[in-house]
Amino acid sequence: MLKKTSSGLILVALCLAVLVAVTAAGCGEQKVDTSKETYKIGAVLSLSGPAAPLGQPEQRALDLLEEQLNDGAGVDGHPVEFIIEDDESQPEKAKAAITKLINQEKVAGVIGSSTTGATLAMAPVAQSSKIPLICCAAGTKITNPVMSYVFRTPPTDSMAITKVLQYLKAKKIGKIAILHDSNAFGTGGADELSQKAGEYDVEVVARESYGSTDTDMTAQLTKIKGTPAEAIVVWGTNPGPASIAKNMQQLGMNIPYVGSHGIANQKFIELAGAAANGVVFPAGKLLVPESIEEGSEWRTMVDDFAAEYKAKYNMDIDTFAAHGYDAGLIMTKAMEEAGTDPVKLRDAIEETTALVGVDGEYNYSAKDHDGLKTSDLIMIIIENGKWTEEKSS
Amino acid sequence: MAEERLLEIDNVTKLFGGLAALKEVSFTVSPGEIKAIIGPNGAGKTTLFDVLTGILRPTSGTVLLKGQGTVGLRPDQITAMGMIRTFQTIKLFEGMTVLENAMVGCHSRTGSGFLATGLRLPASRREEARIHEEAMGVLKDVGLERRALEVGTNLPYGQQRMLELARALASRPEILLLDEPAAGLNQYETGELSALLSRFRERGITILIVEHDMGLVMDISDEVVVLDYGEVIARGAPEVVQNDPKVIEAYLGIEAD
Amino acid sequence: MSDPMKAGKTALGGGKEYRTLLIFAVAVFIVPAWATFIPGDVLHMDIVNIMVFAGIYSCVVIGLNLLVGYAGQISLGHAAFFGVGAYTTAILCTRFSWFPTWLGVLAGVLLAGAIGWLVGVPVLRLKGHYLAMATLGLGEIAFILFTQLKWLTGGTIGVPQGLNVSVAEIPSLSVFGFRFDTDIKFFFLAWGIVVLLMLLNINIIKSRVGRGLRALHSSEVAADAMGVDTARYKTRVFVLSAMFAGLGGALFAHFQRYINPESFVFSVSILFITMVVVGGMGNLWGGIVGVIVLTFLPSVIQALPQWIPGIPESLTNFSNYSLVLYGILLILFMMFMPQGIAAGLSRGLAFTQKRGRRLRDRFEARKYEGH
Amino acid sequence: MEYWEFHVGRADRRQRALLVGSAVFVGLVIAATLISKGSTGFQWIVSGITVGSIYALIAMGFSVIYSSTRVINFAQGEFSMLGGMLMYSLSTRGGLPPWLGFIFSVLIVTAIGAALERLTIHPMRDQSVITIIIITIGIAIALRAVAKWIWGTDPVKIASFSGDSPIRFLGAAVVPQSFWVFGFAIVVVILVFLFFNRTLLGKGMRAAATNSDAASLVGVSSSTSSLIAWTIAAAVGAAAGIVIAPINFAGYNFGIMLGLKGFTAAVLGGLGSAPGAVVGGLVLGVLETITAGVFPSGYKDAVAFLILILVLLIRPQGLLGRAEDVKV
Repeated sequence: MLKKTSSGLILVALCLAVLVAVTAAGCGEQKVDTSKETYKIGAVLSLSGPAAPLGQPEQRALDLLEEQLNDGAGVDGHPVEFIIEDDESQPEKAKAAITKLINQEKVAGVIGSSTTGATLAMAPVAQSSKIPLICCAAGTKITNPVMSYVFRTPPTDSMAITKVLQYLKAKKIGKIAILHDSNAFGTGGADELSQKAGEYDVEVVARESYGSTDTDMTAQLTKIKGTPAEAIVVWGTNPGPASIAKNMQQLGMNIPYVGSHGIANQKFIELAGAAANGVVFPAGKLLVPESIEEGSEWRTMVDDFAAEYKAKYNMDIDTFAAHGYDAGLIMTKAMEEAGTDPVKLRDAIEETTALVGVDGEYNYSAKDHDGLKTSDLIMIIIENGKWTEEKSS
Repeated sequence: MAEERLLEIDNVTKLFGGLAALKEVSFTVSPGEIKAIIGPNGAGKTTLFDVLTGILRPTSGTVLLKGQGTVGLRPDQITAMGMIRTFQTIKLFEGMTVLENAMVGCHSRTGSGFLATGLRLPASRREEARIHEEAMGVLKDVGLERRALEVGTNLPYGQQRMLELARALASRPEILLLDEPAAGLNQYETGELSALLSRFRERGITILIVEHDMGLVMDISDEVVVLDYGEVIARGAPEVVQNDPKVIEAYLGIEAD
Repeated sequence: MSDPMKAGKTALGGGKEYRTLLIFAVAVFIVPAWATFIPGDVLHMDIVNIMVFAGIYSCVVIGLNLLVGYAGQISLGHAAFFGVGAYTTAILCTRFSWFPTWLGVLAGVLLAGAIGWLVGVPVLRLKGHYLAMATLGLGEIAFILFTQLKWLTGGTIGVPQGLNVSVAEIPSLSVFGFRFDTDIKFFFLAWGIVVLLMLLNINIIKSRVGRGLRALHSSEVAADAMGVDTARYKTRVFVLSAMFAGLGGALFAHFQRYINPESFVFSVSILFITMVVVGGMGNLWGGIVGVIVLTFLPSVIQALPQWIPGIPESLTNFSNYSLVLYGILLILFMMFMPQGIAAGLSRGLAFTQKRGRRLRDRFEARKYEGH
Repeated sequence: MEYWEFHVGRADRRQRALLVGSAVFVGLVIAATLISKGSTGFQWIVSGITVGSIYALIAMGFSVIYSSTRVINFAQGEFSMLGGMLMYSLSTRGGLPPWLGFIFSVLIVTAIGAALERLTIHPMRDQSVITIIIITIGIAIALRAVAKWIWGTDPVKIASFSGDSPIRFLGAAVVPQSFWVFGFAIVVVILVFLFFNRTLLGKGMRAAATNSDAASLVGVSSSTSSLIAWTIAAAVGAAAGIVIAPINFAGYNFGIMLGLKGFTAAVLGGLGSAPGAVVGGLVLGVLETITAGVFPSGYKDAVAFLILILVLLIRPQGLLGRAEDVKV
């Protein structure tokens, strides 16, 4: 019994250590104090769980924006606060979080969530509570059909798919095999690819899937090898696509590898190593800033954001940080016009035009809650472990 | 008594791997009799009980209870036919009171299911009351009625044995299989047990008993069957068997081991 | 104790348990009242909303406790039945907009039970870890089917967006025209059902069937020998627990109003079984206690930093550390209350009430022994 | 409490016939695959063996702890995860030579495993197995969270031991790391098997699981036995994590999948049997790749689990598991 008590005490001590570490880590930050009422904006992001790699940069971007605004003029002179909740990558947690933000924190608008599933769970709440929601998820279903209170910042999966199909058509590739993650992102992408392929004279000759945690896709690849596919389109997020690149190298498959925007990160290059070379994927221009016209407002925006993000976190920006930043930007810009009345705020968001964010230029309308266009995307090719724009598209 | 047979065991063989735990065992038990099975450790006595009660399936041979074959039936079906057993190592139900243990014994004669008990239908409530009454009755028989609400496994050892007996009795068996009921009992308790078994016989319950306590065996049994290495090596009245050279050898052989 | 005949009868009727249930019911239904008195930013959580989830999970866990705690059979795949209940009513009520929601719930319960029977009959022949493995496999298969049968379940996108239906949400549950469309209404519905399930549970446990199950748990061989048809009992209790899980799932669908396969993954099955064990296996109240503790624990941990005076507001993001604490607390619960929190609580209560004096005496005695 | 009581085996002729039958069936499936699909089918089997070796290594850890304590350690996958991540920090990032990184990573995880046993499992040795299993779930959650805290959420890569250029034979291609994994699995199974069947300590530990009196006769208390088992399991797990990381990558949440597949392989092969762990792992791996090749790949795990359940129904103690006769 004594033994148990002492081990228990050690564990309790560990708990306390964790708490103290947390407290210590948080010290030394101060907030600007102004006499004006603070504008509260809610955010539901996937800070833990499988979608954490999406939610965390989004959170960092929002923190950065909050700091920038409060160090400057705020929103119309008001200090601003992003109240960020973690949905643990689960739809039910996301729904509970947005309910809480609306009912208890009385936020004027909400940003989030990071994944399509969580956003689909939140959207009806926002709609019925008449609180504008700007999400950072790319699933086509979110804004199709348009719900009046639901907006988004990232280029949609549809845009990425269109971009890929345009690229294939330009390259005169007529037969493709699809290999996709069996999760929502992969399945949704594969469905839409197969649906739209015909419009671009592309035929899907094979469609295979793999589990998000699978380590070996040679079985699917050998199946594809036996088909007349001229290119393989891989729709998934790390680490699956990296395993596929390696497996293709192993099997000596030389057909072009076209990825999704899910591999638009350095991690893919790191994981796939040499096998990453030659892989082509659609992504926002911000990843290759040189692709944006020098001196343009957009280019400045991207360069500044990248610099400040680097200064604050010592990290490079990625697309998710951009989505989060833009969502915050659109929301606060609209607040400058409309204040905190949710209905007016919604109208202001819908009227947003020519707002330059990191992802591109946002133009919302009653029919279009996506904001961006397919032309805001480019195809990127990995050469010697570096991204360059694949111009031939 | 006429050639009436309650239990007929015919040529029962049980192989474990290549080893024969029972070899062509045959004998019968008549209604009202107390029959003892003795034999050295590992002679196959408990295996025989397992076969009789449906826990093990014999490799070959038949068992007839009241003229009906029991091989292939489930243990609970055999219990419902009127044959119930106790265990060599006491198997009281953990966390249950003395009374609840005895109540489980009534299981084979009652029938309320999930729906009836879950909704507390009148029939189920009546049945519960009856079970309660009967369980208290058998506890009284073995002298445990005052301890009805204690947890069964907390009783002293001797009383746990009695409770096992009461639990079996609650099923109103025609034939009771007792696996070393006197093991671990002191002399006084063994005496009580002996008296109890005689009372059971007066009520018309047939008893098949595996026992090491020779005093008890000689005291109560009408006939003795001796098993050794899975085979019946002798049978007959207690006094006769006691002096059978084969039996003495079997026991001595073990001791010399 | 003076008259066991009489005392026996009251214990049998489960008088004590029914009294506790009554107190419990009253306590639960005034939760929303006191929850409104606690300002949201202090607890940093929406108590009523969390309680609704706790109620829904309780349905599953009460049934699972019957299976695991009383009958001694493990299941690592109950998220599957939870999912079957949820999908059944979700699909029926979105595909056919005229379909009465209460009938959808009923269909979910029955289908979960039917599937429980179909898989239970063969699988329950297995024991221990092998049964655990088989049920785990069934859970995984169910999850894959939820994901892959796109025409039926809407695939990974879920219901209703993944289906070609006109409704934007799973309709809220309505019974005789009364719609349970707010958290608070649903709270009363869910916990009302929990109270009814507990009543059913107590009735079963305190009866012939309950004794059979407990006997089976203690020793299958002895239960068999006493005339308990163990195979049938195992199947029946498995079916019952599947139906409870299906009911929970159906409620989940109508509360959440959007479902996708992620809510029915392997880790959810593990969460259910953890709730049973942390609360107290084979303890009547264990299931509910486990659910409440483990549903609130993450939120409480999240809120912890705010209770530390002077902590900067920027530290509301606690997600990394919170899971470390969650894991350690789970270990501590099991170490100091291995019989479950419910048993630990009742023992603690009895300890302070009755045995305080005895403990003091014993302590005194030990002091003298030491000399 | 006989909560996790093991199967009362009645391995009679019928079951043995079924076992032979299923072995023949597996053989036929493999043969049919080879004949109908030729080199493609051969590639599936070769890939399956690689994947299966990974599962087998994890299964070994389950087996070691199970055979000496009857506990299923749900944190087993996390040991491998930690091994891989530490290797990344020490060698890939920290610049230690790989062999040194390997040794240090294994040592650290082994120490963690031993410490966890003393801290959380040892004090609970008299409690029911399910209680301890829930504790291992708690350990898994905490380890995962700590790993996420330290290393973040992105998966990382560890360089292959001997390059990435594939080796081709009979129309199939294999990466060199596969040989490392397979070879390592074989070495580990032999060592574990010898330990448990040829050394006094190992035999005593096995005995400690079923009968602590018998075990103490050979001088092994169930307490020491549990400590040694956890130490070995942590070491095997960590080493496995490092060897498989070049194929598998490593990431804070990879332990979940590894644990799940490893547990499945261990049960399939027969809990507590080291050769069973390897057979179970290989069968599961080959099954997965063949089903991924033959069926729509989305259903491959479902088919694999279905076959697993069928195997268990025919042979409830796993392929190589010994039916343990519980005396009535």
